[in-house]
Amino acid sequence: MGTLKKAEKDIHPMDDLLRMDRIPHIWCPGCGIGTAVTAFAAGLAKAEIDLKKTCIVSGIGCTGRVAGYVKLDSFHTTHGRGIAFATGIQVANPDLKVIVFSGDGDLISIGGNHFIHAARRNVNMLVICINNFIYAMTGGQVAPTTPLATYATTSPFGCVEPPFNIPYLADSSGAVYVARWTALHVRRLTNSIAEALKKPGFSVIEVISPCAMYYSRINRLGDGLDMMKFYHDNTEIRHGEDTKNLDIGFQTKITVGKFVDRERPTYMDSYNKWLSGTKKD
Amino acid sequence: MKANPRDVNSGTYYMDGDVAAGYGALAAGCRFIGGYPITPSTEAAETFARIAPKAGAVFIQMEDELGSIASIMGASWSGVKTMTITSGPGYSLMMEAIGLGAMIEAPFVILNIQRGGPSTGVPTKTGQADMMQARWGSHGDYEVIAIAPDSPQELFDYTIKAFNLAEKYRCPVMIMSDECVGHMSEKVVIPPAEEIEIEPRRFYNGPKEKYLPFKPDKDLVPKMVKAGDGYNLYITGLIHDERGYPIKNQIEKGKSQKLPTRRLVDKIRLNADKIIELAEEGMDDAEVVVVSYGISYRVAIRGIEIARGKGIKVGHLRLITVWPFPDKKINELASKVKAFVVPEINYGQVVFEVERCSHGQANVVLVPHGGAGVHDPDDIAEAIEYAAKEKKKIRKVIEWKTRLEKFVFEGGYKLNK
Amino acid sequence: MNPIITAFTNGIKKSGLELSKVVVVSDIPFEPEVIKEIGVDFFHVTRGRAIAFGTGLKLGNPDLKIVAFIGDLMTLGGNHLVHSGRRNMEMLVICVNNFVYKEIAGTLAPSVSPGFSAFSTFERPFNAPHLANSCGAIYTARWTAMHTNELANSIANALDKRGFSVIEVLAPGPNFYKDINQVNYELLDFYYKNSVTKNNVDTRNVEITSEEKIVTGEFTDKEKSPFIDTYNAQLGKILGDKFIPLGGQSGRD
Amino acid sequence: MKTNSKAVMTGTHILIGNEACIEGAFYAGCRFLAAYPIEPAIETIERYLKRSADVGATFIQMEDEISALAAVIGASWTGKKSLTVTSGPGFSNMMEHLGLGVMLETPCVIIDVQRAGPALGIPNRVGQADMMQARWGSHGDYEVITLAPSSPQEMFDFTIKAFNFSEKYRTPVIVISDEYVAHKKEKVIIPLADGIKITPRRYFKGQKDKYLPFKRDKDFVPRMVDIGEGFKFHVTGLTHDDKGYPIMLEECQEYNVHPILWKIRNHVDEIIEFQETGTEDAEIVIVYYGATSEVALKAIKQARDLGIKVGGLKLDVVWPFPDKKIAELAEKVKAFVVPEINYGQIVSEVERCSYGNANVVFLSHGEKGIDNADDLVSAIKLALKEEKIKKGIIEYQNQAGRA
Repeated sequence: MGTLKKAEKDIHPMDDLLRMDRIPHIWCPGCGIGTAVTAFAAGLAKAEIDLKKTCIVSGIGCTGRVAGYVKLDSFHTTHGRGIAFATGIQVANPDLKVIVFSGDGDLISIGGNHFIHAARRNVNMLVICINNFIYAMTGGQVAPTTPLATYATTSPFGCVEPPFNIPYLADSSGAVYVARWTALHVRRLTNSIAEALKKPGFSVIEVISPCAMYYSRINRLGDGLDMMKFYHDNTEIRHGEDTKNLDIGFQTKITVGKFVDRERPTYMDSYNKWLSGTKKD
Repeated sequence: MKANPRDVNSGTYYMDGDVAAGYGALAAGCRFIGGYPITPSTEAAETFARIAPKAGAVFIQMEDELGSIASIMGASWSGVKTMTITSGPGYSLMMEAIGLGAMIEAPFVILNIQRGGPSTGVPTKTGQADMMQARWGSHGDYEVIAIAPDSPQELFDYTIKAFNLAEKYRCPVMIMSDECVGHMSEKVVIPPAEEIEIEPRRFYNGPKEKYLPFKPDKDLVPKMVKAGDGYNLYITGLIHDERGYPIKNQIEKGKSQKLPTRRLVDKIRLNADKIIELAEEGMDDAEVVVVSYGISYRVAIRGIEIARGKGIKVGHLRLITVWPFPDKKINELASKVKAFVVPEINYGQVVFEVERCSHGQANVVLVPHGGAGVHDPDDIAEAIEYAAKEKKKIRKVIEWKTRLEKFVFEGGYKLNK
Repeated sequence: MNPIITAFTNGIKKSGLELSKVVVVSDIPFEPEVIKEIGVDFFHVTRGRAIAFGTGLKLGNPDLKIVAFIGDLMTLGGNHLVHSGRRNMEMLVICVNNFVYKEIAGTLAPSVSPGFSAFSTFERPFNAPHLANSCGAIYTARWTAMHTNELANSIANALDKRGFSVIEVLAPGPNFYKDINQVNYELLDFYYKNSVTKNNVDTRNVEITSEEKIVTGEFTDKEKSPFIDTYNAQLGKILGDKFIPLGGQSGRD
Repeated sequence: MKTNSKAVMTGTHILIGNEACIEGAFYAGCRFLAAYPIEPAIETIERYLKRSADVGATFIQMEDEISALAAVIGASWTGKKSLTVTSGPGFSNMMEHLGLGVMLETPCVIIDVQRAGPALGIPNRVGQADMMQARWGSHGDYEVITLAPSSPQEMFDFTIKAFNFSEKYRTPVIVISDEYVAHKKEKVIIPLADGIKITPRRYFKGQKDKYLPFKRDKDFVPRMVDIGEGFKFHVTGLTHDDKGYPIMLEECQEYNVHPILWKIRNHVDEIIEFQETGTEDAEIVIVYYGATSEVALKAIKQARDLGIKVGGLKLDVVWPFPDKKIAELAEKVKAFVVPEINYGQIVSEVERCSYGNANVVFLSHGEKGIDNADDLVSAIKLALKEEKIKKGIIEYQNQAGRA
């Protein structure tokens, strides 16, 4: 998307979904975030929801910049608090559909508490979590998703902490829709986003994305294309797989698919039920 | 006590300020850093993570800044020297815990590499706008020590000093550096271990059953023990007595009750003269004094040069420790000079303290800068010139209109090209 | 005395640990007399930060045995809980669950407004053992405060293990957070009678709902390398002789 | 008692400060509260919940105070007037988002019911030690408006004022109350629904594609829109231009942050409010706010009975600080006496603004109980005795002395 000429820009099919006046974007060559944003834009179009009533919230980080490129009411907030911010929007105006689009460090590390609590409450929002196994914006620090023994600048002798299995965490906290794709699975990711957008409740889509600048460079895994090839050869689609079997190690096989799709009353459902109860008293 | 040779990577280096701070922490005997990545401070954490394991020290990247600071306080009470590394937004998250640190008198150091604020602001560029936050950011009354280094060498030296002060006064010590100093590469000389003076922890040596965790010595600082040594400690963040037991609620009618928290502020206020470190230059016949700290100090040097070239007698006072504030020194100077000029990379913070301490005897001129850059020395020079000429006593901080401000708001600057 | 503290005291005694090496970190104030009587070190820290504080204590001195009491039902401190579970930081977390669950308690429930309980009454509470288990805790259990013996045994078992252990204790009290001695015994008895012990069941099935009995028991009990061991092994592997392991005497001043 | 709407309970009530505060919020049109319960602010949440179904207001109990303020800022952008309540420890946790509120220029109100600190302090004991934190607690440069009520009636009035200020200047506004005022039970008069002017949100009314979220009016305040109206705007906590797009340059930093300060600094005269008692002929002026107001009035009366000419200056709006007023008084009076339930916060501002023209006597009030005026009267006597102007604050200490 970075080098579109003016004439091409005018006819770009995502013109009305992306802020073309902000292009070129900040992401490095080989990064998967742009692909995920494209899939998101396509998913938005496919879901045929009222875009006026849709807004997007991001935290801080490379993925945190997504909100700035999507042409919806968009908020770029503080580190880790995207979900909390979105909760406020959703509860104050339940007609809105909120998407939280952020990275693993933002959502799972500093924002971990809001993640599990929003899942527990089942607040109506879609969380798209780009997982690149590292803090990229600050220069390649270890993340809670960094696989064991993997190198990062703050784990110069190999990561010593087991990584989070994000689908399992989301599932056990109470999310109603959990899926995982890689930046390679664009079509399936698009479909998944379109599906999750229509689902009431707390939905989580994890997108495994290459970070050619830090994760691949520090661990000598080649460039973005090499990572895409790796995803091609080492991913397995297993819908409905038990979320506890979805751990990712260093360059191990990655299981992708839609794992959880269930019904639970959303926060606003329970709230309104409780409210009508108190009114009777 | 001297530093442990194992901790000191002696030699002459060309390194940036953040890295120097990492080396300084280890040399000071730091054994634990709990941190969380934030631009522009990460290099300090990365350095420590790289050099610590060879010295038996540990770096852990916590889940957030709230966790980082809570963990270093725990480590501090387990008997080791500790530090955390952050920048503005992370610093704001640490505010509650800084109060806890003051209350349980855990010695620890916070390295704050300031950036442009407020909120996310300009992450990759400099600022000096957390200065008042360092002093007032947590709820309740407490006092802290804050140091503002101006070069990578000082980030090494004053990191060690910060640890020493923390151990001596058992209070949170802040190193209020900024992105410019943190990312500035210069020569850094790490001296041999025997030349580095280290303040050991004030451990209690008496009989176990007689130990009172908050019974102060003469200088109002109590002695410490390690958790797990059988002292049956009771340490709480509630207001507590000498035993550490919480004080019960309301004051009984008619009875006088002094809260023990008074000591937390007194131990710094009454020892302020021992803590404060200043540097001054050209003060003898000065008409105008420039008060500066951190990176602004180095920019001000050039500004003063220009002003002196025009024949103005300018003195330069550098605040190495910004908190506790040198009230007496400013007051004393105020009676001698015409005006103070305070360049800082914010829209007025420490300048209000200078105004307060000058007691209306001298004018106070602020040369502001919003951050994401440093002053134009010409602005400082012009402000000095103005201050030297102004005969009226002006009853407020005079905010100097900088070239940047004129350019942005009057010069037809276009943001959206 | 509060039954949880009784159970805790008994549990520590049963575990045979050296008491001076046990450090309790809590965000609920304990009575100083109780701590003196048990004979451990005690830290009362800001709300929700007990686990993070304990992490620092443990890494500062790996010989310590850390017990963290969290009284806010993982609200403020939820993040520290999940991440310490992931790291398998060696400590025992006793999670005191004081929520007032109207549906279960039926007529017995005090008419407490939602603001008082840890969660608004209409919100679904966490399935704490399952959350802990999914984050990597090696030991999870749930008891009511009335299960004094079982709780004591459970605490002893957990203290015996090296890794992140979580025990949820159901102890209804309107504002437990404020004062550990505020216990509603009537409600406690109701909880006790409405519970059923099922050891080793899948933690997915132990959610507290209004329809079914509360499942108590020891649910998870597995072995996993604790953080300090993983740390020492990994850095030892890469750095060899240059590495000074954590917990080795040489590494400490 | 008559009520003309469910939100506005017009009439005379006996309420505690915390309850009055919520009534004020409803009166001002607040319909969203996100909070985490904390002593001594709990009654606010209870009151809100009790009335929320009738008023049609939303409440969410968040997992911590960090998320509470984040949610409030989010909710404010949906067009609802939003509020959060807390006390010292929670207020400290909110510091980062106070900065976000400033940067996004989001109207919202924070109620801080101060308790004794630092750290956990004493949860249900009065304190006034968050005063400087309210002004300086977040990183970076910003200005806040802070109101300090001294009675339940003022809790009601000032909360409304706070909402009005926040809408007028598009900024977070803090109502800094304390345990004493929050739990004091007194008569509160609630006027008719149209009795107090409510400032509406400054909405943008132009064409949708012309909307710039940070394009400032003449008074430096930009206009707002709601989420979900199709404006497709972007806002960020990064330094940004009129469009809300980040630009990492010092010119933009100047362009963005300086006007945020100007919108308060250039309107201080419209914002600042204070009440004077007998300052016309006063030799000594007590500067007070919040919980110490009652005892200050008592001391003024006692001292006047002794023949000392004492006046009082009650700060209704503490931030921005009334620099000019203090400087003006300093030239007339001999000394200021500042009683505060802390170890010296606002007193240093009084010192700053007196420019060496008057002595400043500080009293750390409360050792003999909050309503005991003895120490304050003694402090007044001390101030009267001092002939020369001292360099620095004079602290009055009773016999107990320093710890």
